[in-house]
Amino acid sequence: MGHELIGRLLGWASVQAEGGFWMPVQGSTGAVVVDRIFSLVLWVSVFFFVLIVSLMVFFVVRYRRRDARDEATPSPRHNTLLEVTWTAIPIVIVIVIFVWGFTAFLNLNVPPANSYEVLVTGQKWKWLFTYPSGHVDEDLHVSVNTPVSLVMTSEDVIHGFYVPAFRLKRDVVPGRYVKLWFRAVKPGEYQIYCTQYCGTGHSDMWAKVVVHEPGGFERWLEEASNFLKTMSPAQAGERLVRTRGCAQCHTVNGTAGTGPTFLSLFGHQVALEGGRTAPADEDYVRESIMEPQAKIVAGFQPVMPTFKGRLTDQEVTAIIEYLKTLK
Amino acid sequence: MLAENTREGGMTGAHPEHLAHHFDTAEQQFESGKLGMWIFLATEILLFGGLFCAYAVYRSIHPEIFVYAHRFLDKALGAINTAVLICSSFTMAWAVRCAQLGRQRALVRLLVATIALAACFLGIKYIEYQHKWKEGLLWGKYFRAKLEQPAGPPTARPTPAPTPAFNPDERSLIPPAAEGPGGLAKRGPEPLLAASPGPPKDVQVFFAVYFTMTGLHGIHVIAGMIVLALMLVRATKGEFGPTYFTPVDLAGLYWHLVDLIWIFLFPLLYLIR
Amino acid sequence: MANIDTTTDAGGRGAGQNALGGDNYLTHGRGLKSWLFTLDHKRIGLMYLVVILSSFLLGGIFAMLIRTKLLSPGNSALMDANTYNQMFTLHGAVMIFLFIIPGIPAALGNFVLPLLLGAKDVAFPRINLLSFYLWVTGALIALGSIVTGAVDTGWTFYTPYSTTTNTNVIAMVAGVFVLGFSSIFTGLNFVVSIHKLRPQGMTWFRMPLFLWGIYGTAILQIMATPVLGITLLLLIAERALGIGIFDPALGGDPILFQHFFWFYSHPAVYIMILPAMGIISELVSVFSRKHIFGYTFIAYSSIAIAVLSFLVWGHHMFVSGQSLLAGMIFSFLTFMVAIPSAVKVFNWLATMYKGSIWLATPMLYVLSFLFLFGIGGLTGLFLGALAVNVHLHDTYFVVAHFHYVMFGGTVIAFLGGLHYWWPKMFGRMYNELWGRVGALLVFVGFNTTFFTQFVMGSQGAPRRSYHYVSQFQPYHVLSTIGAYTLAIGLVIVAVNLAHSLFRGRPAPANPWGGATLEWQTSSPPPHDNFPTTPVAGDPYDVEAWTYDGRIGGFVKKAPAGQPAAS
Amino acid sequence: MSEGKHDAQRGVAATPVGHVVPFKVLAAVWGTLLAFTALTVAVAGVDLGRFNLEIALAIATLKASFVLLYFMHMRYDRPMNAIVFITALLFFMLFVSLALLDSHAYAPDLIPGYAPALPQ
Ligand code: HEA
Ligand code: HEA
Ligand code: HEC
Ligand code: CUA
Ligand SMILES: [Cu+2]
Repeated sequence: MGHELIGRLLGWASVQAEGGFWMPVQGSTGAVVVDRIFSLVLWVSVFFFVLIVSLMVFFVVRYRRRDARDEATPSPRHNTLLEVTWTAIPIVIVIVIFVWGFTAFLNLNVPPANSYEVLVTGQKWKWLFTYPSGHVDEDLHVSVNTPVSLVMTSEDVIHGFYVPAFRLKRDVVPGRYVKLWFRAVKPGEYQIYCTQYCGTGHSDMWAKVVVHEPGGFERWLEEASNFLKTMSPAQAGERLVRTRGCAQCHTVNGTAGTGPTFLSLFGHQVALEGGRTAPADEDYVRESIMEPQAKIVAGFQPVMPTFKGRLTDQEVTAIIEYLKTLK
Repeated sequence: MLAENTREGGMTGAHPEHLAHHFDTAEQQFESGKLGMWIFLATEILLFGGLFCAYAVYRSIHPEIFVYAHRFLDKALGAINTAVLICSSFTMAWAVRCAQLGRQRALVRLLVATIALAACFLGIKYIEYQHKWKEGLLWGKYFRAKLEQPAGPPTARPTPAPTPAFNPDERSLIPPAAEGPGGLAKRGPEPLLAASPGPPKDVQVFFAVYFTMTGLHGIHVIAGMIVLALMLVRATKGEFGPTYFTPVDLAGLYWHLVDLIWIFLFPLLYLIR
Repeated sequence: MANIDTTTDAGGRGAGQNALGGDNYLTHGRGLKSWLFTLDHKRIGLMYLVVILSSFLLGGIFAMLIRTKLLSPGNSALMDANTYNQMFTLHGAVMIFLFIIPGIPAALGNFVLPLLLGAKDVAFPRINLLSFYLWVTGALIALGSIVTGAVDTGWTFYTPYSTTTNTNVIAMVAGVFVLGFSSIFTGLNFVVSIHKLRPQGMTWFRMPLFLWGIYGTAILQIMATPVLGITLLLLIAERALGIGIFDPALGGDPILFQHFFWFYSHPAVYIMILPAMGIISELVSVFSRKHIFGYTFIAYSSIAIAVLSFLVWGHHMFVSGQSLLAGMIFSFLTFMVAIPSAVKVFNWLATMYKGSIWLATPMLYVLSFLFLFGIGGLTGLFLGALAVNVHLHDTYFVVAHFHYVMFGGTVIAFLGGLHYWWPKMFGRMYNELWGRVGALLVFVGFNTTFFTQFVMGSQGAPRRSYHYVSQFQPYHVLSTIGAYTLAIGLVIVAVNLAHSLFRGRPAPANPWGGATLEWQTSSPPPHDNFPTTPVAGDPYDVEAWTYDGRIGGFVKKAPAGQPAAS
Repeated sequence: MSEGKHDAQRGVAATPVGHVVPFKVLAAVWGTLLAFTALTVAVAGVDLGRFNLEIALAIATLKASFVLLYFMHMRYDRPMNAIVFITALLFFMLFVSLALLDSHAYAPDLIPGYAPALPQ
């Protein structure tokens, strides 16, 4: 029992797949490599730490001053050979750690040529994953044992994409594409965090990596891409609002963001810039999405981008259906 | 044993009046002052160093912006200003010499000359700034210039243009949904200097760098003028002489540094090709 | 227990050159004005001590609030997410900029540096006072942000978040800018003092190692702080004027901001640790009654740390989008900068070998330091290894690492130094028993608080998180219990020290047997520090002093040189 | 930095300190600096291929050294002052070169013309 605890403490467990005292589950090929280096450093550290502390305790016990007048036993004030030795040995050790850490890091950064590419977008405070088919999702779905490379960028401030089980982390910087890859080894769900502090919702910026069995991913993608057909229009609309960035500016809880709230918008009169009003019917909403600058809501900046060519007719209809449900 | 200690005299002996109680000799005090000042100058170098670093980074990544934008600066005024500062440095060095030699009247006059030249520098700088202001050649957010070719309002964030200035496919607020990322990860480096006609993008970066560098330098000129004015007041009271001129000397060092920085700013900002 | 009992009144009042009743720097002038306008380094040091410990208390209160919130993973009635974000930002900023960076140099350094030099004052007393008031101004401006919209950027102020958040970043940043100048002037003053005020017997390699530590620190303060200054100015310009140098939306580069920031802030962590290492070097020799082992190596390693620390800032940016090449260079250099620290640790150990080890409170802090800094430093190796850093960056592992080095290293050494020089500063001995109890509680509480965070961090708990997955709750609860223990320990320390001011036994001139010059003047020292110019000998010739039971302190052995300190 | 008032009885003071630079030297330096300024403006007009920046910087450095050595007395001063100054330059160069190296390496990943209309 005690034996096992010590083992876990020292990180033997950390190279096991279920996750140990130190490290979580190993979900990717990279995790195995990282954990090995971690264990090496852990061992080096434990060795030196134990050495130092036991010497310290030994000296304290052995050379404890018993009387105020006690003197030290004469011993040399320096010893160049000794000092050079204990400078040189750590140098060698740290160079080994460095080389190993660096080569592993290189591998973590250079994706294999045949990897499956997903675009990751960070925004306050959610992750969006765009698949090559054009489908946008809030979770990252991948296939087991397939190299996946992520091309990441941010809409606003810096975020940090982190999957502990994959030992994978990278800051997502606005104005820049950042690349990263991994190969998941075990089907299952894994937590994604945001690690670069980004404001109020930073600690809620969670998502999941869903690693599918072989074949499962393709089925999922097929089905998910067809959500317009499989979901009710209102549900699909809700999903579009979440995933296509509308929620970045529009809330559904009545508070105004960059744009007006969607709550009880549909069917009401909207006060426009310049004193006019307009009824919020199907045509108005459609126009607001396709030609946002045509009618500007009073009190707001004309900053909404057009979605012409980026939302299909069907999608807009779904959004409208969704807006109707927000009373 | 006591004799070993050179500071012993200072501890007991009578102190000359302008020698602080914790120094032993005027030499020691003078050298401490100088060393202190040089260390301060070192911090100034690193303070400006940050800006020079920003300059170097943006210039080497976006040479086209710098080549394009520097033409809006007035080379002649810049050159005149360089000459003005060099002259003020000369009068300052001369003033220190006069202080060392105890030439009171010359010292006062030279300090006045230095301050006058500094004012002249600021005057010219003001004219330059005013031009930029009128033409909207300002930094980041306030950049409003009309460049030769209507490249669209340059990235104006405060009042976004009616039609978004950016091409939605190139840079959108939502992921480009219709198409996948299309091999972005394997994309090779693009040529930095796009040979597209017309003004390059992000011209305001140059003006951000220009205004921060010259602005910080300008603040230093003003600070220098204040210091020199203090020296002038003390000089008119006849406080300085061969045995006590450290303040003038130190003020001089500071003033020369201000000149030194301008010597680099001038070619870096005005003389780009 | 060793029978060197300083807790009893061994020598009676006034014994062994206690100057409490007579003329000393505390009584030299009276009234508030004599303090506020003083040019005396000792008084300035004391004023610093008061404001710096107050900042520590303030930062500690923020920390306790953080820890209390973290007891539960979800929303908390104590504070909402925004308040939490402001809380850790203020905690970090107060602890770093107000407390720990000025900490040892400005408070203890100011007090003892001229004494160690046998000088009357620092080179520029007025600049010293100026630097104190700059600190006060900067602190007021920075703390002013609490009422005008407390900052929520984290102490690192990363752009573009810091340029777009709606809290009062300008106030905090302007305050830190002013504090930076305070730090620069302190460093400038100390460098000049060390260069120009050394007594003749004191060559560079006969300088007490604390001075080497301070000197290395001063180099960092002088060369790195201005870069922070310009960074903060640009940040202010960014927010106030929209300059756009760091804002990607205006063509700027947010990664460049990180380079700017860490070019200062990495050396800053050595600004914190170098003086602490200096203190440890002093204490370990005195309380082992042995000459320090390998003086030259320790001295050079301070300078090596100072210089190398400029070359490793990029290790905070391994996953921030820095290039691979830069990552490689910075990782390599990071490992190199660990070497001088290792050298020091081994030399301190060797100093204890065959010594006569006195387990007085300061020595307990030394042992504590070796233990905690060992862990803190060694975990730095995990972070420096590129592939492992990817996993650990911005998790609680990093939080634990830097608390182990900053609290376990610097604060512990600060407390050790404070106890060590306390008798010299105030002429009173604190209660030894309570001193030890405090040290022990701090040690236990600290480890409970932060060791759990290593585990949590390597399990993948991200830092700066208001919400966390409930899997981590046990760790957080344990950590919070530790934090309360730690707080109790620190309160005991503070009460014990405060109590000694009124009830403490009068301190002898040299209660510990130190051989450096400050022990050769009365406790507390007179206004001019030394009645006669002291002679600078070997600062670690502790064997030349012997305990005198009559005065409860140490006196110079008669034949060794001078007659017993008069 | 220096304490106290000027002392009327100079006799008490120690020997004068510091080095007095001859006027001729000062004037010569002044002339040289002006000449170099003219030169650098003139050279900027000529296309020297990719060496324009280098040449402009070389001239500026030369000018700066004159100011340092003579106007700022570095030539006659304690070497320590020069060491301080040079150290500062070295750290500055280190900062610039590592920042440059890194920003160059990641420059290809930048998204050209990125300019979102961020919410204010
Ligand atoms: C007092 C402050 C202090 C000190 C001294 C150190 C010391 C070290 N630090 Fe730490 N560090 C911080 C304060 C400090 N650090 C802070 C505040 C942060 C985070 C800031 C933030 O993000 O908010 C940080 C973050 C940080 C990171 C970035 C983590 C991340 O965000 O991803 C890294 C990475 O390399 C690192 C490494 C090191 C190393 C290698 C040392 C070395 O110098 C340690 C050297 C010491 C030893 C090695 C131990 C003693 C020696 C032995 C016991 C002998 C055996 C030795 C060997 C075999 C080598 N630190
Ligand atoms: C010197 C630096 C320092 C010190 C000492 C501390 C001390 C403590 N810190 Fe902190 N901490 C930081 C610097 C420091 N910290 C920094 C830089 C961050 C990062 C911020 C960021 O992310 O931006 C951080 C972040 C941080 C976090 C992470 C928050 C998050 O990421 O979400 C936590 C959480 O537990 C924490 C806890 C604590 C605790 C419990 C203490 C305790 O040790 C505190 C105990 C102290 C007291 C209780 C005060 C008692 C004082 C007195 C009684 C008077 C003193 C007088 C005498 C002793 C004589 N700190
Ligand atoms: C950059 C922010 C932004 C994004 C992204 C955005 N909008 Fe808007 N939207 C606005 C603003 C600002 C207004 C108000 C000004 C106007 O009418 O143009 C607005 C107005 C509207 C209106 C009219 C609302 C009313 O109260 O009359 C509708 C409907 C609308 N948006 C739908 C959408 C949908 C659907 C999406 C996503 C597919 C979307 N918006 C994405 C900013 C945005
Ligand atoms: Cu997104 Cu933190
Ligand atoms: Cu660091």
